[in-house]
Amino acid sequence: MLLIRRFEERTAEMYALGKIGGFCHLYIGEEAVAVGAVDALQPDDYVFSAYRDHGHCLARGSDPKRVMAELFGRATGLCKGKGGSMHLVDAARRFLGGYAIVGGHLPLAAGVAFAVKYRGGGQVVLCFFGEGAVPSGACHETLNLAALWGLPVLFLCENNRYGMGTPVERAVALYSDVAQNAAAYGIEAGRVDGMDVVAVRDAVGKAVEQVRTRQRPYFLEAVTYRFLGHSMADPAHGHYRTKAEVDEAKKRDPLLLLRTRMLSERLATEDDFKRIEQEVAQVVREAVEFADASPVPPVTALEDGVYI
Amino acid sequence: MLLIRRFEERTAEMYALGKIGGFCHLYIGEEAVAVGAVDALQPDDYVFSAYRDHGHCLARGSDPKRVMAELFGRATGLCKGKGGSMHLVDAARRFLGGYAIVGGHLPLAAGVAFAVKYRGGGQVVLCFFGEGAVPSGACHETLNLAALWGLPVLFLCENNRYGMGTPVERAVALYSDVAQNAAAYGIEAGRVDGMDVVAVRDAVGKAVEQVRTRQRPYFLEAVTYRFLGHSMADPAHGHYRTKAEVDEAKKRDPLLLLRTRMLSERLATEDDFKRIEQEVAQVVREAVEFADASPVPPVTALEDGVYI
Amino acid sequence: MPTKVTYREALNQALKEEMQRDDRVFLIGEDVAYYQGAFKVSKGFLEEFGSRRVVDTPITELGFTGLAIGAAMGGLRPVVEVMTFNFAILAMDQIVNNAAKIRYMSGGQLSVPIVIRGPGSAAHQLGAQHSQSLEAWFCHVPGLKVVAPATPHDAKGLIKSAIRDENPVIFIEAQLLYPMQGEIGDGDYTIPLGIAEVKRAGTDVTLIAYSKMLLVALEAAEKLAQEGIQAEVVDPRTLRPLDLTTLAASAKKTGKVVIVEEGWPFAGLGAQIAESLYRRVFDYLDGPIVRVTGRDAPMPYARNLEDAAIPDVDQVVAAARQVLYRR
Amino acid sequence: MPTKVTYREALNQALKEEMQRDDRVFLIGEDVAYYQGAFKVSKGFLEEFGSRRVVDTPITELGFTGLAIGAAMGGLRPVVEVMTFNFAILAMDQIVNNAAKIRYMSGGQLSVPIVIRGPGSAAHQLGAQHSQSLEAWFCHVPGLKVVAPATPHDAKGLIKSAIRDENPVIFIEAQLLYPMQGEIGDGDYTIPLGIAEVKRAGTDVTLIAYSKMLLVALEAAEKLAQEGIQAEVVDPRTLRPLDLTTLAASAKKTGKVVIVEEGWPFAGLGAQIAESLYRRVFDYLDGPIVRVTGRDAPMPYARNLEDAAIPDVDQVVAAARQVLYRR
Ligand SMILES: Cc1ncc(C[n+]2csc(CCOP(=O)(O)OP(=O)(O)O)c2C)c(N)n1
Ligand SMILES: Cc1ncc(C[n+]2csc(CCOP(=O)(O)OP(=O)(O)O)c2C)c(N)n1
Ligand SMILES: [Mg+2]
Ligand SMILES: [Mg+2]
Repeated sequence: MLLIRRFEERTAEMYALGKIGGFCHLYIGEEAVAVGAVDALQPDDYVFSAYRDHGHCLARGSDPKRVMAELFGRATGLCKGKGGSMHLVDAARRFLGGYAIVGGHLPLAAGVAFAVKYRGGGQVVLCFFGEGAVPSGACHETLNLAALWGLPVLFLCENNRYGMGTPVERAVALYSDVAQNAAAYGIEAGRVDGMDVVAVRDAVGKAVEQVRTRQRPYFLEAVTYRFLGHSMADPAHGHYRTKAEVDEAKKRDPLLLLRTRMLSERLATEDDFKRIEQEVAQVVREAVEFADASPVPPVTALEDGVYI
Repeated sequence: MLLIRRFEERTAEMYALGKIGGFCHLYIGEEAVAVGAVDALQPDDYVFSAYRDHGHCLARGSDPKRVMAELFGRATGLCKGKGGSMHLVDAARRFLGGYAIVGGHLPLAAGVAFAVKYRGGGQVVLCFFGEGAVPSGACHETLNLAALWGLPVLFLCENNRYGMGTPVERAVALYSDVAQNAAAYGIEAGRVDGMDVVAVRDAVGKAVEQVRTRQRPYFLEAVTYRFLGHSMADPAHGHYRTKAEVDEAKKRDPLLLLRTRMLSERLATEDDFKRIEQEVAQVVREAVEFADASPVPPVTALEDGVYI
Repeated sequence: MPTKVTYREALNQALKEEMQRDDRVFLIGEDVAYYQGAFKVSKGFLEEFGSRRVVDTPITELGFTGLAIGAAMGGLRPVVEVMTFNFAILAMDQIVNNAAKIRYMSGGQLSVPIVIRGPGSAAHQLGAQHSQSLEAWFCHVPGLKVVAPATPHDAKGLIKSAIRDENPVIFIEAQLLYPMQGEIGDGDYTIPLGIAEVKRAGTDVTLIAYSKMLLVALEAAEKLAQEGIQAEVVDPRTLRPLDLTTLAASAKKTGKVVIVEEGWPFAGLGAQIAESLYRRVFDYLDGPIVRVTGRDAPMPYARNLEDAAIPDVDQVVAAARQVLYRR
Repeated sequence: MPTKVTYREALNQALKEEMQRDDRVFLIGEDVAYYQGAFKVSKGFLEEFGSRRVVDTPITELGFTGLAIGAAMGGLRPVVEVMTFNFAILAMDQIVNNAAKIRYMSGGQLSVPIVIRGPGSAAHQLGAQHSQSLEAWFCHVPGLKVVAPATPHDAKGLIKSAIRDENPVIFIEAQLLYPMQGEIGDGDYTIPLGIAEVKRAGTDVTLIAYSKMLLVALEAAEKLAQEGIQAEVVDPRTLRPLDLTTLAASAKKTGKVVIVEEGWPFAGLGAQIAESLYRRVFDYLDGPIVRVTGRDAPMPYARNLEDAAIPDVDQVVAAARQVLYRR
């Protein structure tokens, strides 16, 4: 989590310096969801994410250097600079992306689950998406197919209460219980505190276990909050939410919660945290240096890789 | 109902004679739904249908002559021969169509309801669709919008158990309770025996009343059955259902049910039925004669009316 | 010894052979299993391959097309049957933003070997929402290949290549072609994507046409022959990538070109074919290329209007005369 | 006295004035109300018009676009803001099968006066799924009108005409144009749809460009002027119906044509513009028309690749030289 936090903070700085461009959606505040969830997976399980994907990619173990290089648009990036912030892919880690059309990756995740089942494999597909995707046709068509065909996919809804400037109450008719959307398909559903990384790991662990053994989808809502703006172009609180609300949410910063807990349960000392902080700083520094030193992709490669 | 039945039977004959072309989806067996439902409306309410729309159009009071002329592709048809079987429109009767993309007209119906509400009108929009449309994204996106914004629209799902050759069990995850799909949006829902025209009228009457007064959508499932093939190109029972099943369903023919009931409750005599049968025969005969005698549209008009 | 089969049968054979050859190949779409396909292309498939590999779907084009794209990413080789291409519009986002781009966006890490097939264009009196020729849309998109065979032989050879291709392929058939008969090659042959074919040799004028319109062009060529005009009829077969070499060679030879397409005129594929030829062989052209296209209107239902809206033999003959005798 | 405003402000003014003028006009889309639009085009609208007329939607493009089409059938005049036109792909079925066809299919009984607007084309490094120029798709469809203004003045005058039009209008803006300044006309003026404008008079070569690419073409014309070449720059402004008369007049005069578009080359709109001109003024053209287009690939993220993928001034200058000096 700390790596993601510090990585994202540096990402913001690099964006401000013009080293990173485009839409850039930071994950700060939501780290516990990705970290807790991915921790519950096997290495050969699959992961899908939307466009707020740096955290998921790092949680899955991708090399921070190559992630940062991708954000810089360099040839050494995960996708050779062709994907960018919203389209990180690390196939070796079965992190299959990184998609920028809200709801558009849910069918893909179900499709990989279909392939797993078709081949008789035992893997699970974990699919992250925002609560903004819940009313989309793509989401509902996918839930129905996954339920009908018993596909091993865990739909993990990161409910950070807003889709850009629109609160969930004005987007989802039954906003107080997003999981109702899964009930319409007979899909088992649950909810977890997305600020508590241990709770997330436990809930996802159980859900993944069910998905794997019963070969049925599962829908988990993780209640979380984004501390910054929707993207780098958006102030931390705009017309659509108050500073007070953001400050209130920050009191449950997932890093803070974990730290307090670990200290109180004596799982770690202040010194441990200092050391980790230093290690992470080092990793992030190296990532930026690597990215900055990397070459841009050759312009001659522009049309390469459209087709095989 | 009898008019629709006889009209459709003649339509089948005319199709066999090559007077009518294209896809042609007959409504035989399902008449009680359209007739009962439309009877519960006010003249200034709106009606939408899918491509199996002859029955709804006739139930709404459209001139059988102009309906048949449209099926014949004549200039005197409701749509001047440009719409055809799947796109009947009779704006004067607020019958707004006739759409051939499964699920595609649901947003339109909600939109008219939006306009009604915007203008402060008291009309209701009645939207017919098959159970095949229920899993579609169009349906779910519309249900969510209608619920969120409190739109005066009655979603009337004609569950005839099949979408072409696919039984509802293989299309809708929670097939045994299609209305669950509405529950996910907090939309009130009900179910009615779609073979019983009186039951349909009562159920729709109540639903429409609620929609009108509470300004909230309602979802009604009418359980019905189509006696013929999906379209004229499809045998009455194919690989996907048995003759026995069709025969069984025919025992609850809506015309038969109503007749039995009216006779037993002495609401009508055998003579009444004979008279009605003759009147209807006359109307249908005139419709065919009118259509047959009507001119085809002028070829010069081909590109007319694309734009205003 | 070549056998005569229908276009439908050719597809049926090819799909069956590919499914026998490779367990990763499966068929998914509305009513492909129990109903054997809306146009019976998958007749007998459920019996032979079972419901694991012949998959009926609900009416959710976006959902199941996207799912099939995911299945391709997951190592399978899906063949998606869209009941007609009109319904593929609902899946356009999945096709364009996912299937076509995933390989490129991922820097080559992922690929999407998928075929999306079904009938395009008009049949008889299906009305405006069911009678559309949308190949120009698909052809616009880098990352897709687009194929539109006109004959049973081409259909069989090309669908096999499409299934074996590592890229997403849009494979456009036609309802009115399904019952058409033709000789096909022996056994397990393939026809490479991206290669046009001269379907009739000629010297006086080049007629370019694909899918259903090829038959119209061939008939027009017969008529023209009776007037002593030798039309060369060229079928691109693959629309993207377009075999400009073959098309240009014919245009250069005759100096006179007619392009026939069923779709709407404005920004139709014929505009691109024409523009490509002008760019390549401008100095060899005796005058402007003439396009024969569908009319610029939604498809009307009435049979007489529909007939008038779709290019016919007489229009193609007239167009040929126009390019021949303009000066 | 003409005032200088941004493209964004011109749209804001025009939409506000139209909403003041006609209660049936309302704005609907994602984040148009509280957020004031993803690109702040509807700044101040919620305060002035309230949530009845400025309607935030869930992320359901098919649903709310279809709903707006229905609202238009029901007597309103919706303006739909798509956050970007990339997302309109999800609503394509509603746009093409309903908005464009309902009037025709109903034999004139119904009409759909709707405007669907938002930014098209690439901004900076938004990646493949967010950087697309899809005007060719919309232009292909009879029943739609398509507008793509390049200047604040045109944006204001054309959006007003679009809103007052009885037909569905696709109105394509550009994220990189929003901050651009320009003089606009006084008060409540309109510019009719379907009329091109010569943005710079010249005699030697015709440059045809629209939307963002107009600015590139105008800059190229300046550069060419330094070499003594007088380029005429023509902006169609409305892409469908295309004002071929104005375009052809310029092409006839100069005999040399370059078409600039940001979208993908194959089956792009430029192919149609070229084909139309060849057909109309073939005998006046000194040589083939040259198109400058986006590259034939999904949009790459890296800035240097993106820059290379989009037409720039140097490419347009080079193309002009090519048509001028080829013989
Ligand atoms: C189909 C589609 N419509 C609109 C957008 C623009 N958009 C990008 S992110 C976003 C909000 C998504 O909210 P949510 O799913 O809750 O994810 P979060 O940003 O909160 O992580 C919108 C509207 C998009 N990318 N795709
Ligand atoms: C989006 C879309 N996909 C496929 C079709 C082809 N199709 C026409 S009718 C039909 C079945 C619809 O079933 P249902 O909604 O239950 O209506 P019913 O025919 O039973 O009245 C299908 C698949 C279509 N018209 N639209
Ligand atoms: Mg959110
Ligand atoms: Mg049904």
